[in-house]
Amino acid sequence: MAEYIIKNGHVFDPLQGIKGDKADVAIKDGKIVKDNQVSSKAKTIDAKGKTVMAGAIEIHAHIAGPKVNIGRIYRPEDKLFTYTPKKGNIRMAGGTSIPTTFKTGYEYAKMGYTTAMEAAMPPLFSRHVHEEIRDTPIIDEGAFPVFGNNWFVMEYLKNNEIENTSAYCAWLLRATKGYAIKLVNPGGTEAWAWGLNCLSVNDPVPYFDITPAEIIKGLIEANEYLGLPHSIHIHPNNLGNPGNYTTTLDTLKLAEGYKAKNKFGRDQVMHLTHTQFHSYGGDNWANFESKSKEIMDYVNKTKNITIDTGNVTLDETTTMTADGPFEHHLTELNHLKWANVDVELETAAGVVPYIYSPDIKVCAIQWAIGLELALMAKDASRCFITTDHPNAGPFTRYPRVIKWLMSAKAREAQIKAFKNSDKVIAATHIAGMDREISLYELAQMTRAGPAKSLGLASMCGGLKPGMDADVVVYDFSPDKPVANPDQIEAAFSRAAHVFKSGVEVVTNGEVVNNGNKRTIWVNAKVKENPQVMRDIQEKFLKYYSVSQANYEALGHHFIPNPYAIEVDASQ
Amino acid sequence: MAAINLNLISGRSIQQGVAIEGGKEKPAYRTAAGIIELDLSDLKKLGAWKGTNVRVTSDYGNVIVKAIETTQGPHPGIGFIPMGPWANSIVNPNTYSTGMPTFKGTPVKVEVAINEPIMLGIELVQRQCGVKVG
Amino acid sequence: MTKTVTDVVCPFCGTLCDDLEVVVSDDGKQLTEVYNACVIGTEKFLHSQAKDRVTRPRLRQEDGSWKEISYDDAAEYTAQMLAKAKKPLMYGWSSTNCEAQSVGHEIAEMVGACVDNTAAVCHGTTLIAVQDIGIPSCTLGEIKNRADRILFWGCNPAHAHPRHMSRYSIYPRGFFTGKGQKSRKMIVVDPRVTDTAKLADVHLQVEQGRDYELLNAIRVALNNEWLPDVVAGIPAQKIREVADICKSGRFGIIFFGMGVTQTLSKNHNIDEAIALTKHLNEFTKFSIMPMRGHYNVTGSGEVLAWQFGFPYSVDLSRGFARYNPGDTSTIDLLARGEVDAMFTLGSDPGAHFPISCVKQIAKLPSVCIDPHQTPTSGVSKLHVPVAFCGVEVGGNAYRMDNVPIDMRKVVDPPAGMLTDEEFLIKVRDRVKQLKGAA
Amino acid sequence: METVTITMKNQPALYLEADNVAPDKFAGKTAPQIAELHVYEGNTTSTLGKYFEVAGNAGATAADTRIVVKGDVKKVKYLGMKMSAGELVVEGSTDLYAGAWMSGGTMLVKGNVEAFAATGMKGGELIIEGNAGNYLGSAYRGDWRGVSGGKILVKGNAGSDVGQYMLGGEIVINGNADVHVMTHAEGGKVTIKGNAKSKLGGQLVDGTIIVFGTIDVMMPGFKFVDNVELEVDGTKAKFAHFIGDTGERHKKRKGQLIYGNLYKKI
Repeated sequence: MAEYIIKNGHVFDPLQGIKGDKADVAIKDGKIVKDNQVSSKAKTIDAKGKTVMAGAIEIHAHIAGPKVNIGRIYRPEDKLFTYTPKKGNIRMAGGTSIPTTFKTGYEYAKMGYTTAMEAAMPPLFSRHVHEEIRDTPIIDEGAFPVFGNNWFVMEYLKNNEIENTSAYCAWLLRATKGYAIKLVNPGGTEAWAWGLNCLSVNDPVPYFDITPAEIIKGLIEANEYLGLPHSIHIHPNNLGNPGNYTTTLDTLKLAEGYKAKNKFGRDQVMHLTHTQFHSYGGDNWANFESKSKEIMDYVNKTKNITIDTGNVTLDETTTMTADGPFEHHLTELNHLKWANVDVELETAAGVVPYIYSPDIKVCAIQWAIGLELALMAKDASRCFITTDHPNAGPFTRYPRVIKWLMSAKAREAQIKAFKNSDKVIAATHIAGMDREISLYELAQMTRAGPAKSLGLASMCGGLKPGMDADVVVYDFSPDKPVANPDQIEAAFSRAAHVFKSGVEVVTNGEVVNNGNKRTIWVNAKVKENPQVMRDIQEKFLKYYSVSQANYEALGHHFIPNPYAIEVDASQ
Repeated sequence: MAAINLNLISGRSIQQGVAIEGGKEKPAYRTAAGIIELDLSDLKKLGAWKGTNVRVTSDYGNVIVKAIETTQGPHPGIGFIPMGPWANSIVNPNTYSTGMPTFKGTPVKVEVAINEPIMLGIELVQRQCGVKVG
Repeated sequence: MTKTVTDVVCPFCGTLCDDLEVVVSDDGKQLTEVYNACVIGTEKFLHSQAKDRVTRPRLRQEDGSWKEISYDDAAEYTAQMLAKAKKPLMYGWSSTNCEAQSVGHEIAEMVGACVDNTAAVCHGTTLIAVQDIGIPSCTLGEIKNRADRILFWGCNPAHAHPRHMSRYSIYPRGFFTGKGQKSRKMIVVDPRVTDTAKLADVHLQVEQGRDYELLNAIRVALNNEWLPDVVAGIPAQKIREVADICKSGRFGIIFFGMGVTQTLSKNHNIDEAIALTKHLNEFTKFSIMPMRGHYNVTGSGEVLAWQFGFPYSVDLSRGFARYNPGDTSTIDLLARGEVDAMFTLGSDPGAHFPISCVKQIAKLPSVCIDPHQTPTSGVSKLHVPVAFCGVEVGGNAYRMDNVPIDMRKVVDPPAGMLTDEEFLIKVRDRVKQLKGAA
Repeated sequence: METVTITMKNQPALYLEADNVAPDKFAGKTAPQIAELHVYEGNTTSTLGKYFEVAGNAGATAADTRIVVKGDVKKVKYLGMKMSAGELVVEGSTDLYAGAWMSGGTMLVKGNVEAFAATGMKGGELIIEGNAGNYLGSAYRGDWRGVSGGKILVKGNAGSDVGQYMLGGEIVINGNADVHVMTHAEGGKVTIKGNAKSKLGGQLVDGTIIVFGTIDVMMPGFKFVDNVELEVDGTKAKFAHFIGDTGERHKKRKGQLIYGNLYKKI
């Protein structure tokens, strides 16, 4: 494997507290090494006047699996006139809001992302998710199976059986090769199977005699019982509705009193995702307003929580979520094509195209809320940038979001461009905010922070010797003043160099290598639990439509290059 | 000779399904799919016995199949040929630019052709395509 | 001595039953018995054991006879044909696993081919409709556990998906459907009194070709609007009754098949059926699902979609992917004379295309990869027999509800035979050389 | 205005994709430069000059450019694609996607066109002296934003699926139209001076269909309102007025549901 030494760049590495100092980064055998550990054959990359960071980490995106693919299938118009042709070994790539797997890998890599988490894996479809992950080049990927509407989980937690819940979670993580415990509209998606919903944490789930609050608390306990690398990862109830910030606060408060128990250096017990969609005031679309302050006041003072933003990028996109009732609600509002998949015993999903128009007041307010969340964050290492791809916008817009966060001038220009500028200003806090996110904070929000939250901090998200050599060089000088904020967007759109596990995959903004991607999953061992095994067997015999023996994602075709993180909760 | 005009549809039958898995070169395939299922009233109009060979003609071609009484009727005015080379010798290939031929709903004429042989599936296609077979 | 392989997946139809038991000889070379499968599935497993099976590639000679050639020569021939063509068509992909499809797509990308699967003559028009209006659907276990209103529209599972009703839709007792068939009302819409229709609570014997009007009429009834006395041969009163039955259920499903996808209006029939489903969600919970035919036509659509963005009829000829049935669809490509080579794998267009299109195939350079002798192999220049997927080799397949199931190998193929994937890898590697790609 | 004449000299073995034959692409170029523009036959890229004789230089802008296409171009696709100004005259018949996604200018085809002419049209004028194929003036697959402006005139007949997802603009067919007219449309107008078959206005949200001749089968979702006198294209006549599709959702204006309209000459 080639050796590299990246010389004289401005290094930003929150893990080591490096804040833009000039330093060299050396790469050998796929790992970062001390700069005296590479031989004289090491290829030198001149990073003078450039920014050097670890590879960025996507903590929440919908990039692989059945609902992403129904999005691709049912939106040929998303591909029209957008294709990049095949070039040598680099595959053809197309799609805008729901790119093909090849384009997904390539676009992440070009922006300097080297690890990504698929945010919602329906367990019954795990083999599909893994086939897509396999075909997504370069980036390491994991996937979060959804648990919040799972019949086993609801039945165990109805009786507060944490040990059984944990054993089941461990079994399902193994069967699906999943990474973390994901909840989407807990209880509400099961209700959707009857066309209903749970809009608060105390709404009973039809038939199952349990509330969302009980599901959430129970899964926090199971997660910490197992000591998983990531905490529970929650999309709470009542997404997207005016006034929903109270449901969000009710959800966050359920984590009070819990402490993280794990060997991965993770501190939080709950990760709240796409917070923008859950920070709404008002009680209708006319008096819709930002409640980012109320949410961030709580998040800032509560150390056992991390969040991501879910920034609206003002694009045409394709919304998709396991929150089935929400997507039905959305298609009733915009009358655009609606796909839905209810999944037996487990979950559901919906897909609807959406256009975030700068001419529509609500969209502009959503845009502001997403940015406010990040700008109000006191601890940048607990607030991560996402677009909840593709829900609030495609991930390919990260450079633009970064521009807005790093430049008050860029925000101001956008606010002025809104059709309902005055109304937007009145309903939000954005106009008065002059904070500009620094490169160090950016590295916290996109590297060190998500790595720690995911329990991957010893592997990626930093540049410490011994870590995976995921390194990015941006053609962006921290020394020079930024004359035009568009320079920020340009620099972060196309990295000058990207190394993934020590392989140079991007040079001058172009993909040059398909890399050697891995599938990351968590293998949690628990004490033998015959009751749970019997329950699983019974449910397969009676209620599933596939046999238990055909459920697991196994083998080279699905996970050609696995990276299992071992967790032992058997003691 | 009597002839009747019908609306032809094609589709699956379980016998056709078994036969394609059993081998399309076999006579059993012909027995399963080289047929036209007719309503009893149409058979009477045609003046044909059950099991008579008939010629089915459309704007797109013609084919010899065996006329049998339908078990999935009554459906007067509709003829059913299981999907396969026999039906496809006469279906309407118009896709209306959707990619899909109009496999169901082709106007056809059915007439008795008692002495004409029904070809085997592969043979029927090769003949029409002018494939030289050694 | 024998051994029994359990949880075997049936590679016949889109129902993809995965509870078969197959008895094989101890050395894994012979398959003797099949349990739990329908008659068609049983025949598929047993036929793999036929003594007269073709086991080596065959090239058509000038005099019309076949000459046996090696797999390497067959791969060479195939690679040359594809690499020379300006616009080759690579059709089929529905009776093979996703592994083989992926390799095929690599080849297609290198040679600038059109790639299409059997949806072209099956549920392609469904996909067009889904693109126009979406699709609220669910997995088959949801039907089993919850559904109390079952509509079969233009499909005949008693013949085409023989175990569908017993495994998923009508007879099983699920979590909320403990009384099995008695928990459900069954409605069948078909111009014939099919064996499925005979089981129904209500049969609407629709006038052939007027499904679009009838579907529309049910929606008009849902809106309590005026209706003509008779629509598509069905009295208005009956239409309103059916609308009420649908509304009054807790969880309904429309299954539909070729009766609507291949009939006049085609995609519009499905479009209106989906619109009806969406409409019914204003009253109760309703889903809709195509009765996919080939066991892995769904998988072909999935793999094409994540790799190229479109589920079928994909034209890669210009180095990027384009899609527009009517232009890039197999039937139109053949009928219009748009392609100059024909590659078929995992399908039998010779039997299932209108004869005018088959004549076109016969005129082109052509390769047919199929374990069986078929009308397609009968008109192709090269026939490459391969192992039976799902019997002699495993691999991933997608059920009609998009659920992926990893198939099992139960018995060895005859000595020396390659699988689809193995043969395609040979072709791919040769095409790479010919095209000068690294 | 400058005229460029391209004349087919070497027929393609398969079909030719000539999306570069549009005033926008020719503008500012000399005849030799135009001959260097790319055309595609299957996976093979070559130049316009290989297939066509090119005579005359283009104007400085699209608006100043007139293209005349001569010879047999029945196997040429995408003529006039995305044109925004200027003129394009096809002396004979042409293939798929004539004038697709055009937004301005005038395209005249003296013969027939095949399917997908004026797909996604935004403006300008397309005149077809012969017959049009299927999907005339419709949306691209999956797009709910169909033809939003411009005018299409067909002197002969049109195929199926005229004006699917139409939002605005106007289509006039002097002859007959096949099944499905203005499916899913939310605006615009289609006039059929000859006969229509069936399935007109299915899922119509808003917009207008006018039929001078017969309609084989009406959609059940259209209900008779009254007889009205209309002047269409200079012809004054009595029409039966239907509204629909009553099975479909409709927008409300001032508390009133707004339906699509179908007028049939009595």
